[in-house]
Amino acid sequence: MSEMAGRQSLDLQLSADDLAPLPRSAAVETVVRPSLSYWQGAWRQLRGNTRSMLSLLTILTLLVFCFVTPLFIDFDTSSQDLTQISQSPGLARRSLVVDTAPWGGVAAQYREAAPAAEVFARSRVDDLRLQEAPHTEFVRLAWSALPGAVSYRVYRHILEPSAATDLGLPLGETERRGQVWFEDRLKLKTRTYYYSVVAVSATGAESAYSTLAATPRHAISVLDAGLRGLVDSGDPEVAGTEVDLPRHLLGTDYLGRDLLARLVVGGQTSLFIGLAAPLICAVFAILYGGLSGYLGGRIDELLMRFADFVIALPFLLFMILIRVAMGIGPGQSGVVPLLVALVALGWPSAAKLVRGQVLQLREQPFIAAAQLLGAGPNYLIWRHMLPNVMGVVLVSLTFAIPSAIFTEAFLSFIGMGVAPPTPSWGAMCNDGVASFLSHPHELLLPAAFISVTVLAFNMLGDGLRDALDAKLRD
Amino acid sequence: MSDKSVNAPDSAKSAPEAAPLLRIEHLSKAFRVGKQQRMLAVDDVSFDIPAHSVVGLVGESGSGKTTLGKLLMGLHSKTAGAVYLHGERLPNRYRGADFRRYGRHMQMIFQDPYGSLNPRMTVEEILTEPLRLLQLGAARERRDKVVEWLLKVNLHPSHLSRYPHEFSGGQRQRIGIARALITAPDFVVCDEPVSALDVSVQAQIINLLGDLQASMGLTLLFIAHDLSMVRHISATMVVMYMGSIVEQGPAEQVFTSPRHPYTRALIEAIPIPDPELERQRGHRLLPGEVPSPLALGPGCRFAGRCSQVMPHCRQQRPPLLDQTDGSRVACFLYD
Amino acid sequence: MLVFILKRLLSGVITIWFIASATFLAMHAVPGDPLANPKAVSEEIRQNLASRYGLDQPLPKQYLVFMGNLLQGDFGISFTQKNRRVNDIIREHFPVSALLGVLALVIATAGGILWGALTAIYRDKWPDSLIMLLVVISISVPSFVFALLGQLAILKLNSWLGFSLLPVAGWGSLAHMWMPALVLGLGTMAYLTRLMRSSMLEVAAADYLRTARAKGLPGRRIFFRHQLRNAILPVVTVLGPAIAAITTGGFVVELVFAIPGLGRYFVQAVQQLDYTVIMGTTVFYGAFLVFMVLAVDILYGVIDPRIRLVGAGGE
Amino acid sequence: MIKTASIYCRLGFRAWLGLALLGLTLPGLGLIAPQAGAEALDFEARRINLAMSQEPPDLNSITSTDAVSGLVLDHVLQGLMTYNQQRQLVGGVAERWQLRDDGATFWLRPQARWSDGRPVTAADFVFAWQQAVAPGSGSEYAFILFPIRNAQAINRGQMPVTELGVKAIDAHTLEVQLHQPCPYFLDLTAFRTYYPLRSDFYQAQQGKYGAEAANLLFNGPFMLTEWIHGASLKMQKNPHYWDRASIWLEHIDVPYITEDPNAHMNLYRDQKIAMVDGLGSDSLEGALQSRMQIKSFLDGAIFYLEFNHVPGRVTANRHLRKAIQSVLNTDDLVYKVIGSPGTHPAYTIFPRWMQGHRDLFTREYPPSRPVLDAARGRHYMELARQELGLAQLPAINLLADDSPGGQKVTQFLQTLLQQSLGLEVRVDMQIFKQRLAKMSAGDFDLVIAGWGPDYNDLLTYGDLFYSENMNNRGRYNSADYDHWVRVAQASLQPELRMQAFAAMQDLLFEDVIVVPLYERGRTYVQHPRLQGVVRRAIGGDPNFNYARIVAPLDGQP
Amino acid sequence: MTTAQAPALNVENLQVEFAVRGGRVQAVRGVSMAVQAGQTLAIVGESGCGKSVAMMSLLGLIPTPPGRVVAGSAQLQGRQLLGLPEQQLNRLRGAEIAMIFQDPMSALNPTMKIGDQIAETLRVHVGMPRREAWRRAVALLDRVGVPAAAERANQYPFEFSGGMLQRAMIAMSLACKPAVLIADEPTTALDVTIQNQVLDLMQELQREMGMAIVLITHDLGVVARMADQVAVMYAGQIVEYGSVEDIFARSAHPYTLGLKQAMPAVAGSGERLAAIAGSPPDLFAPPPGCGFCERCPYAMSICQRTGPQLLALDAGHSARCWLQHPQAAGQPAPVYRSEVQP
Repeated sequence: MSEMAGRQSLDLQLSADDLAPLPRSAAVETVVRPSLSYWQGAWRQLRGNTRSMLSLLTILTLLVFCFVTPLFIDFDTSSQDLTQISQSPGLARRSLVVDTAPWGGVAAQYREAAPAAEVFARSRVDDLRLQEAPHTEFVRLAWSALPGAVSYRVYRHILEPSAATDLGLPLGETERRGQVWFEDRLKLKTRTYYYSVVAVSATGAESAYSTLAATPRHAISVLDAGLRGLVDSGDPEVAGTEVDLPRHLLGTDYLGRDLLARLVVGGQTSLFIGLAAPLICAVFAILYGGLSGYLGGRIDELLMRFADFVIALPFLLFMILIRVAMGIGPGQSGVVPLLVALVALGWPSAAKLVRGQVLQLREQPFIAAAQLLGAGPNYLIWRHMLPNVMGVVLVSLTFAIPSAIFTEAFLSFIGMGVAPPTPSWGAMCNDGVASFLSHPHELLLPAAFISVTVLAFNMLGDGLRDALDAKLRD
Repeated sequence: MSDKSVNAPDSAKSAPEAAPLLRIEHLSKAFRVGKQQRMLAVDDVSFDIPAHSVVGLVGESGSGKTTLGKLLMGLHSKTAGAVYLHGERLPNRYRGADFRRYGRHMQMIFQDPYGSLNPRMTVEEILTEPLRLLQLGAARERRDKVVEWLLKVNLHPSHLSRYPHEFSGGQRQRIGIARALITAPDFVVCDEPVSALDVSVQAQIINLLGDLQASMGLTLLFIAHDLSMVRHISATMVVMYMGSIVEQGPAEQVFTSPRHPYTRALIEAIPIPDPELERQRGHRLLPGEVPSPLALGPGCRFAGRCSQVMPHCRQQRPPLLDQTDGSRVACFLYD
Repeated sequence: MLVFILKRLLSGVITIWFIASATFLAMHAVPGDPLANPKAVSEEIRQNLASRYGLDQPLPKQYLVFMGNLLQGDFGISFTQKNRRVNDIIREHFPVSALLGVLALVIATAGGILWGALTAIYRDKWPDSLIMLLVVISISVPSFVFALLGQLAILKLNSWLGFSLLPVAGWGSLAHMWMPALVLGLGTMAYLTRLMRSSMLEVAAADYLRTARAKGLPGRRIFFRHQLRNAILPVVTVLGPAIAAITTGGFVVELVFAIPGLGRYFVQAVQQLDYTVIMGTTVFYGAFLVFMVLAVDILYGVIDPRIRLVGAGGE
Repeated sequence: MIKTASIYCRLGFRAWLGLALLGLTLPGLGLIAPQAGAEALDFEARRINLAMSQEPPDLNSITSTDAVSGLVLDHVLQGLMTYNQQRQLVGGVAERWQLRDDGATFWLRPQARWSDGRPVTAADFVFAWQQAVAPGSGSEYAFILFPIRNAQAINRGQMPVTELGVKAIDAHTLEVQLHQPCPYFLDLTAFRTYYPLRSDFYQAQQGKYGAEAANLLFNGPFMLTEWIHGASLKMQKNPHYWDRASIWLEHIDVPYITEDPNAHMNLYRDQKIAMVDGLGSDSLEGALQSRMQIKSFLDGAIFYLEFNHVPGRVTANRHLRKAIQSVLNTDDLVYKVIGSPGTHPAYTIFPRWMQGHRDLFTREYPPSRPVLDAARGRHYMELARQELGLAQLPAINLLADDSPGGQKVTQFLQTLLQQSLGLEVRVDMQIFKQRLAKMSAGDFDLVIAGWGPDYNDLLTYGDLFYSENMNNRGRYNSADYDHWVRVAQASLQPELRMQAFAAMQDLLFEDVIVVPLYERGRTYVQHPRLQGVVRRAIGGDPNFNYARIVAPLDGQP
Repeated sequence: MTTAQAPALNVENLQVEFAVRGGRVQAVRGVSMAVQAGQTLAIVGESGCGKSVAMMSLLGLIPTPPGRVVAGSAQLQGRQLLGLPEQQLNRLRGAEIAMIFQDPMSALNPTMKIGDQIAETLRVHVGMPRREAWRRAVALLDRVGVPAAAERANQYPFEFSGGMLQRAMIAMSLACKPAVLIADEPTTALDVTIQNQVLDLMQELQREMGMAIVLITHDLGVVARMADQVAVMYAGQIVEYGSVEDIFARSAHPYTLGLKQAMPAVAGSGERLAAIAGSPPDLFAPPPGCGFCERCPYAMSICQRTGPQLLALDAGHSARCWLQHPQAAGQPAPVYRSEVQP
């Protein structure tokens, strides 16, 4: 095997130059790679991770969205746009200004003669009509009186009625004898409605139904428009004009409040709790765990036993208890009790982590080396231990953030979170659940924000852990 | 003996009457294991370390040699016995001030080149730290001194801003040496400084240590499990087995004509990098392994593995006795 | 091992005492009156009620009485569920939560191990990416959303099939449990999947796996005997906290799926300031968790000989 | 060296997928488990399935206070009087009766039986009523017996229970002595606190009466046969009920107990239950889409904004209250925010369905409606500020509970008052018991309160602001109002009483004692084949005593 | 050297690469070697020189990806090893060719009984029934000098000391009497006295079973004691190959010489050690010339430009160094000192 190779080499003729001794290089060694600190290295590693960078970008965007944009745009979370309740995401719409002065109704001609019961059951009201062009402030119906009828029941459907049992919502019954009109103001939307009227006789028998279709257009009352400065309320000519209603990019909630604004401000609450609680926990954990690990012995045992106790507390049950025990005063947002509860129960695991790290570090030779130089506990902790613990703490912090956000959402969801009207994503989910089937956006939007945030922090945590681990392995 | 001149000044060996730099008297260290048990890691050890000399400390893993090194440095508290530096008794348990006080005189070089440097600190920070902590020199001078030491250990000043992970094992060990020596201590414990390194790199480190020892007149306690390494660098050799000294004497003598059966077995076990010699010599196997230090009988701790064991070896522990030639052996064979 | 268990039991008892005291304190710190009623109650009637529940005693006395009863395993009578003993409430409702929890845990653990192993085997291939995507979704969507969607999904499924394959809510048969348990276990399953994945990869890089391959063992044997078993160990260690998360995190699922579990009672009790039920549930859950964690530790010892044989006897 | 896993386990992916799917579907094996009685209606077995929002907290009729327990109790027990299918007061256990100024006599039906077959006797009523007023029972509804002579004194512990003005003349004749004329006493005897209890059975339970199904005895149309706490209830027709012939249903099962309204709706859609009560405005659209027949009725609850009238509170200032009254747009609240058909804006605390003298009360005496005028509201605010001598009105606290419906109204009001009056309102959101405690303690400025009727007389609403009424949480105190309440309490002349109520109504508006918000309508859907369900404001609701299932048409499920 | 017999293991031109971000690391760059039955071939080199990777790649033990055997052939008793499908390779691994590793503590499954781990090999390869395999495992443990083997077989790795574990490891690898045993630094983690025991055991078993041993080590002492043939590896290549006498008495490569002189035992007490300056090249971008040229005290200008081939010196002795080129005869060459102090 080697003969072949040897022959090849021997064929090669060497010149004198070839045989000249190589000049000695300097004894001092050089390192070619650029210098990177631990954090720089970790950062570079992280930067190479697309998912982490996307997550970081997402988080930054969210932070800007929730904390910076309010500096430039004034988000009003409490003003109620009652003309646009539970609006789906969309753009501005034109609205008719209408006069909503009480309606006196229409007069009816009496036809007293009551027909036989079976005739009554087969007859129906005539001339069911719209008294005015329908719009979302009111739909005014009128009809001709039916002989023998003492009152009329009015129904509203979103589908064309198929039977007497399928007339839709029972809007109400006329109250006064001879009232042959009805004003519907119940949550009107710009869609086609089928109004049905059924007459009721003195014996309680019902007539057949008459149906009328109406499609209201969007409207706002003069009063409302005036209050909101959309029109000059003093102007008598204003009714009938059109105005532009404010935009609700992401729609509105059940009180007509702008969801975008609430998402921004709710995000402040959620993100603040999500970030602040783990951060405070981490600081406390570093102090507690560091002290415990550094001091060791009896004190360590005692401190750790206490931490174990706190860990053993049923987490959610105590979250609820502490939060309720703290109470929320009038007008307070309830962020503080939530924060206290989260911190009170959240610190031990991080503290144990720090302690473990410190115990491990304590055995590291570089600590012994510093000790030999007379480094005091403060110096050792600040200069040697903390920087080395920070990586682990940072990773656990990144993972604690989503869980804090989740906890806040969960508590708000069961109504034990922040106090309304303070918005938070969890509280918004809670609000949105009821209308999930009819207006899914009220639940899905805040839920999506929670998900995206949690996702981003989780992925960032993953990336961070990988990056820091990789640096540790070097 | 003249060939020793490179490593140790003659004075070290030829002036035994001079007071030792470090005197170790009946030093013991017991660790608590579990609730009840105690483990004697270092058991009644006494020896002197003369100034400017290199004393080698050998033994297998678990023999207590690293614990002894840490005891000398005050990193462990002493269970019994005393250590005297220049005749001054060192405290049993060190406090912060003690470290500051003795840190200038005594330093340590660690085995693990990875764990001994704080990964979050630059080389400059690592090397400045001793000067700052021990308040040596003005801030301006410190940097010069650091650069000076960097060059001394064959590193480049451009490395100052770099982090430990950017260096190879040998380079890191050199930084560790610089850190230990930058305060110009009298006495340095080298705890297996090369065992984690490749052969070629080991030589670099050993040479460096030898050079520095000679030029600075250092006193070294060189802890290793590699007998040939210890023999190479040190004048005196101390062999430990299970926390006690079994043999002590001039390195060359211990290596070439060991007395204690353990020392002999140890030396015989070292493979010689020469096939012919290797084939010529018979391999006497040392049976068994180091027994558990938790369950010890009254007798000689080596009795269980000793090829020349005598009945009373199992009953009684042989004392470490001075031999005529100034060496010491703990074996009834030399009683 | 026995000493270890006894020691742990003792510390468990102390932990329970701590939990009980903490609950007592926190509960009495809650402002409000447990005897308040929507209809006004005269002072006399109030007094009658207060003495019936011992609320007229000073707080330390109440604490002692409570602790005394606790020692006898008696939590007293509910404030709001008139005439019902808290012990009965726990006895009747806890099994429901526990059953749901166990099922959720089984789904979570089995799923976690299975999916985790799968992702590790197909590392960086599409099955891995797909499962990890699902995992990521599962850990980032709040459980209440899943619960709602789960119920909706059953409804849609039933109406599509034309008959009730699964009940949308309620309790009784195994069919009732499966969707709630899945929803409840989903988060934990995702977490365990991630854990299992990294654990599998870690073991895959372990020296002893290389040894196993060097021995020429077939892939299946290496996988099951060497890799899986060792990779499951870290999964076992988190089972304790997982049980805690699952059993106490069941409120939402219990609410949405109309399941008569203990979690719902707790929330109700807090709102109604039902002192005895709050105390009873918290202490009971605390004790339950303490012993589950102990059980998991013992289980871990059984699986891992290093723990079993050496025990936890100090450093 | 780079260490990574390599793929060496060459199980087919399909095998793995199969294994994984198997693991996931294993719990699905439970599908095979039979689901007996799982359908909403069972014509053959005469069974209906229902869901409740919570389980009955207290089935002891003398201490029970809540609506859920009331629903069950009204099926399983019956008082002297009862309401029929047309919501009219008719004889229950009593066959005949006579109401006088100073008392009443009831002749009991000899056929009335307990579920163990023994007759219901006058002594059972005497025992029950004595227990109800005995201080040791801690009954919170003891006050409802106070029209009976000595009841109040006994409840205060000043007299022994034997002094209660009720006597069993014989087994089937009950004699009642009244404290003062009580025109609505017959209505009271239909209330649950007046239900009979049999002493031997009651005492045999040793304080556990009502804790379990087995700890109960029944004299109503149904018996509670199974009660799995938190999970289900089962009621079965009582074979000993005196009017069993008119009871069609054999079984009323409640296999689901959950607070989640979506779950109720989903169960209904899945044909598991026969009725969904309390549809929110949000679930209406879905119900309409699937052409469910939606019904509504007024459940008697009136909601109003209550002020703290205690001197020193800013809300004790009438002009401030006037200001709030003149901007509170109840129409917007009802039609746009609550948006539930059947819920009406309220302008008085007397509901629209209560009878007056000849016609409905509100038709006879229509309440005044405030004119909505923000400018006038601000004018009142200014007046209030001056009267109070403040530079700026302080923020006022609005106490509210954390129920979803409560939150909605609270937030609406907060923003409304803020925007139209510039009045800063701080919401004080508390859990249920805390809100009650704060309400009782008078620790609020504003609170949204609701009131449901106990008996079928305007007085159940009217005496709310009587100065001695404990439920007058705002501590409104007016000699005028008190006078009219006393007139209504004692007079037996209907006309005079109606005038008294009208006077209260006027005071309510003029003095702005409270601002009425709305009369709650309940929207519900029920299975089209389920008929005869009685929805009512007085008595347990809903009531299935007279319910029946229409025979299925051919081809219809 | 006997040529009549085919070598137990014959490796030719083995090349192994690792894909890393941005390129490939050429960990093994054309290694050829052979070992006869009953003989020991030692592969010596510093950490990272590719000696372990080369051997592991033969058994398909390098993680793939990123590792990859680029070229070469390896014949185990005449059968091609490289490129074998996993199943066929499995039949050979552990049966015909076995391997033991440096750190026995991590190389054994921590949750499996020692006896089971040994018996497993037998059950898989020989198809032995469970109980027989266990008996055989106990016998093997006894054979490798584990005292009280029957009880020890029931124990777990953490209950064993390092030396005992390495014995168990040897028992495990030799259970099926393989033709070739690859020992990857089997004694590095052990104390000298224990190392001595283990080496002795290996020799004894080799004599008994006649297997070929490939011993990977960095300790020239161990080489001297164990090896018949020696391959010195540097930067992924064999730089010198020959019998143990060739290497120790007539080392022809400056690196071999440097390695030897760096050892204190060779240098003799008190002498300054001859350290090799610098560090090995980065195999991510191997230099065009000789890999050792930067550190070589005898380097010539050609060394920097062109890498030398293995030059045959005597029968079976070759070195990869331009100094051995006939034309370089006049150059100042490394002086070999044969005197070794005992």
